[in-house]
Amino acid sequence: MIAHAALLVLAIILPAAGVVLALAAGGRGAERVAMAVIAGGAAIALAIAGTLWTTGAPLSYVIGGWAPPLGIALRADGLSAFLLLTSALVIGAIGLFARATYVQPAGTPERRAPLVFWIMLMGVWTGLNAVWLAGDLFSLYVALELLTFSAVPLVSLEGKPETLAAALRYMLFALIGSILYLLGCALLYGGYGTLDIVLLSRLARPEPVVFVALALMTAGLAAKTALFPLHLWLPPAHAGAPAAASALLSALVVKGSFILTVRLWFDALPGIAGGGAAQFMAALGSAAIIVGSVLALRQARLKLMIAYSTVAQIGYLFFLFPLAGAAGDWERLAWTGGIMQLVAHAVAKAAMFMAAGLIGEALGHDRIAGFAGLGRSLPVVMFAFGLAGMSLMGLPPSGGFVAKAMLLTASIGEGQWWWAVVIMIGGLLAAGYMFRVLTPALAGGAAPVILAARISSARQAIVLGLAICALLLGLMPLRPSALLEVGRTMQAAEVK
Amino acid sequence: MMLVGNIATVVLVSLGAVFFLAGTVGLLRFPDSMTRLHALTKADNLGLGLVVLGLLPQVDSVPGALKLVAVWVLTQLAGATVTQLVARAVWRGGGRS
Amino acid sequence: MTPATLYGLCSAVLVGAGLYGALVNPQPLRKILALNLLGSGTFLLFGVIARRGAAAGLGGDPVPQAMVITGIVVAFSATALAVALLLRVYQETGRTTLEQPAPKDVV
Amino acid sequence: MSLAVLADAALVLLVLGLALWINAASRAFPAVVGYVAFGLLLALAWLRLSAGDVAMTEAAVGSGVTGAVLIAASVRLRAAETEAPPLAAAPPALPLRLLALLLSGLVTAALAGLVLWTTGPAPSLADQAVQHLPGLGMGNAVTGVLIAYRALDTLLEKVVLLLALMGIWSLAKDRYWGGIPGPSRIQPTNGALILLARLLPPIGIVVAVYILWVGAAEPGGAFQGGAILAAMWLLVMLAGLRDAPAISRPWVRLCVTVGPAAFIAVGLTGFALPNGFLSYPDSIAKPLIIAVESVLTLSIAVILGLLVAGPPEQEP
Repeated sequence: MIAHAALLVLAIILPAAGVVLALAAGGRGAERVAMAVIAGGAAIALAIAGTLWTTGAPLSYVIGGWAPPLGIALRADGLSAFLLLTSALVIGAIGLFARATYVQPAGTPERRAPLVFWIMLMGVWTGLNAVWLAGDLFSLYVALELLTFSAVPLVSLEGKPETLAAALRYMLFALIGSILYLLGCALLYGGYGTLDIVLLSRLARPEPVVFVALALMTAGLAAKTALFPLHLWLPPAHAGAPAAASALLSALVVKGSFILTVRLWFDALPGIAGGGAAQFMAALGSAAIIVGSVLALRQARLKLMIAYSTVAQIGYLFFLFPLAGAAGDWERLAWTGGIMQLVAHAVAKAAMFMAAGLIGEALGHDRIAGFAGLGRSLPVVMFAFGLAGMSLMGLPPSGGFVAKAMLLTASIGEGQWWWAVVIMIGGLLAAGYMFRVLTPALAGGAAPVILAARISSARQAIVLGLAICALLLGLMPLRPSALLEVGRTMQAAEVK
Repeated sequence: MMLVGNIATVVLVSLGAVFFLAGTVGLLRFPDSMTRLHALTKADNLGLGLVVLGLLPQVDSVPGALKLVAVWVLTQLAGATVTQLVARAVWRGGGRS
Repeated sequence: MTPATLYGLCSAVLVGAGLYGALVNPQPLRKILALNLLGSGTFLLFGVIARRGAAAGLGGDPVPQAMVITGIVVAFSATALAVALLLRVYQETGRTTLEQPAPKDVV
Repeated sequence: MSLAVLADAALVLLVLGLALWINAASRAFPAVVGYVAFGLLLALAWLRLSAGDVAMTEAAVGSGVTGAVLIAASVRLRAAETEAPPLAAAPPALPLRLLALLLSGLVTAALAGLVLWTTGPAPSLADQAVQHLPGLGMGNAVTGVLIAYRALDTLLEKVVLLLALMGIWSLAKDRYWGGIPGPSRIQPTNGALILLARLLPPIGIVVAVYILWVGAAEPGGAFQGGAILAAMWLLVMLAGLRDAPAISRPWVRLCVTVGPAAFIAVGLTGFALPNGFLSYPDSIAKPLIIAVESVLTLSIAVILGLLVAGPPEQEP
């Protein structure tokens, strides 16, 4: 078992070593290192998920033999396994997709953008895997900072004035967020003398220090997750980044701080926040769905539309707080549904941003008004875009459908029907903004658009492949996932 | 011996404090940058020097004493340079503060 | 009042002042300064907690102290990156505001 | 009220007054200078809280190197300060300011309440931290936490530093990539500064090595030592004796990565030991840790210096 647990270390250290090596090697070396890390990282994620699947037990690894509270433990439960697999899949696809853009031709002086992109890609992955696996709230703070420091340069990678301003605004939001989170860490350490998640869950009692800490940390993480009304930084940042980076930011980076919120509410401080707080979170999520979707409907540019759609789709995740729990059939269904929404959105949104990138390259612009007849010129890309859109709308059979159906069923089953109403309105609005793009593009009569550039079929295939993955997630049965339940011990006891 | 050391400490450190006080008053009250710099450097040079000298009897090891003296020397070095820089900037700016 | 409590109150006020400055001050450089105040207040709270946890012959619990050292370094890196971004924004646009250009692209 | 409490109260008042002034000052440059002084006063506060390691880090990094970055920025942005909106930003409307005031007031009140509420001794890991120190050959518990008990955080923080450096470099214009950071500083400057830049570095290097070495037993360590080395380097650059190196130089890449790489390598060899990743063999724990810290100090110094120097602004 020790050998398997060591995989948790490697999942974090491999991309971290990639960052160091790529910087040392420079030039063409960076891409080679990144490709090796992508291959290795995927294997590690599969091995960890496989181990959890076969043994049905969570993994943990104590760093340096120093057991918590003095030391740090890494832990992988079913949720970590889902997230490791999702990030490996999405980062793999983005990496392959980006090879055409971030080329370092042989024998030429080192170029800026490729080196930065490949290093930041691995930086994001280090941060994500650390968020998925770290069992200590302060290590999670460092992990969050890894995400911020690698995400911000990706936003401003092209160096255009508006993206530089967007990156600065993102940075300031993220900094306030992480300091508030750190403030909560200080309070919790002062209260209980540990920041280990498992130990905290045993020690924490509903008392003022915990309430204040949880409120500060949740607020800080919400700013990083771009939860309404702290979403203002997201659309310009995600829309301004180059396509591969947008995909990474929208699909995965915002999920890091969200999962940390989940770890706080469900794992570290279970049962501390009352029902009212959970309803409040979901209410903000609902507002995000409505406001984000309406703004997405009004955008003239495709990438901004997709970015606003991210604001909306993040909103669904916050239904986890009132609906999911360790005990009860509906609660378990909502848990699977919420996490499936995260996974499905990650895969679909990455595909969608990459499709938008290809459309932008082919047309030389991404104004939706100029899309008439695009379906004939770029059939594969538009097909992939449509498939990914199905997931956002929640049409069957897609990952988004499964997720939203589970959340909807759970909310009715738990007698919180009002969230079901929001989920349905959100689906309709998503259909609205998707069809605004698809209808002109697929209109029969229009003549094919003249393309400014040719798009390689390999890149189209990557986007299509990812979109198909989003669809295949829809084949998942509509019941709580066994893998996701691994490690949720309290609930296992409840069931028996 | 102890007593002599303690008395020396009290006297020297108090004297140093007086110089610091005078320097601070000068910094606040003097009319222009040059005279203010003059006041500050007095606090640095003499004030800190006296404080360090006064603390020496209280140190029980030679390395400890050397560290104290090093503090004074380094402050002198940095203070003199910074004063030079500020004075030059003021000079270039036409003598205004 | 023990010194630890005194510095604890100090950290509370620093956090409030930093938060207010970061939210209200329109100049990005001043926002960055205010964030550093906010950070300093947070670190000081760790220090107070460490002081209250003095044991085993140590003046304070070394674990939160070590966390502060890590935190100061991260805060410095953040300041350096944010400042570099700000300078580049100024270089490109001659502006030091975070306002987006008016959204002309809305239908 | 004892004399010590009086001194503490005076220090706290000074710190708070300075903080409020930094927020309120009408111009950036004096506010930044105030922040440097604030950092030094805070270092005193850290000493009063019996945290010598933190005090050194705060003085060197929190006040010193951060101050260098902020002062340089405020000088370059000085022209922008006289601009009116829309070139400069306007303050938010009064209701928003009041909301912000309410929010920050609430946070302060909550924190102050908690500080006053919990007066007893806090839970502490000091005992455990001290108990295992002899096995590491260490005397300084903070170094023990940073390099052993919570070594993973320290390692990831090194990656954060590298990413920050890469992020700053990424802000270079494409034609300057691989070039020299910052505007050229080599020019006939002040004789006094040049003298200082020639006199101080040898002393600084000795002090840095001492602080790194003593960090095993007393306050000090890789970060504090690295920050001092970086300061010496910055002084030399500031005096115009040397420009920052072009970022494409192989030795630059080597210096910034060798520390993190060595740390990761030593961590991985831990897999061969019973306690696994990032554990140190009992017999050679201390020399191994000192070796890792020495290499880290070099990398930290170069990274800090380059973070201050900024993105390349001259062609390679």
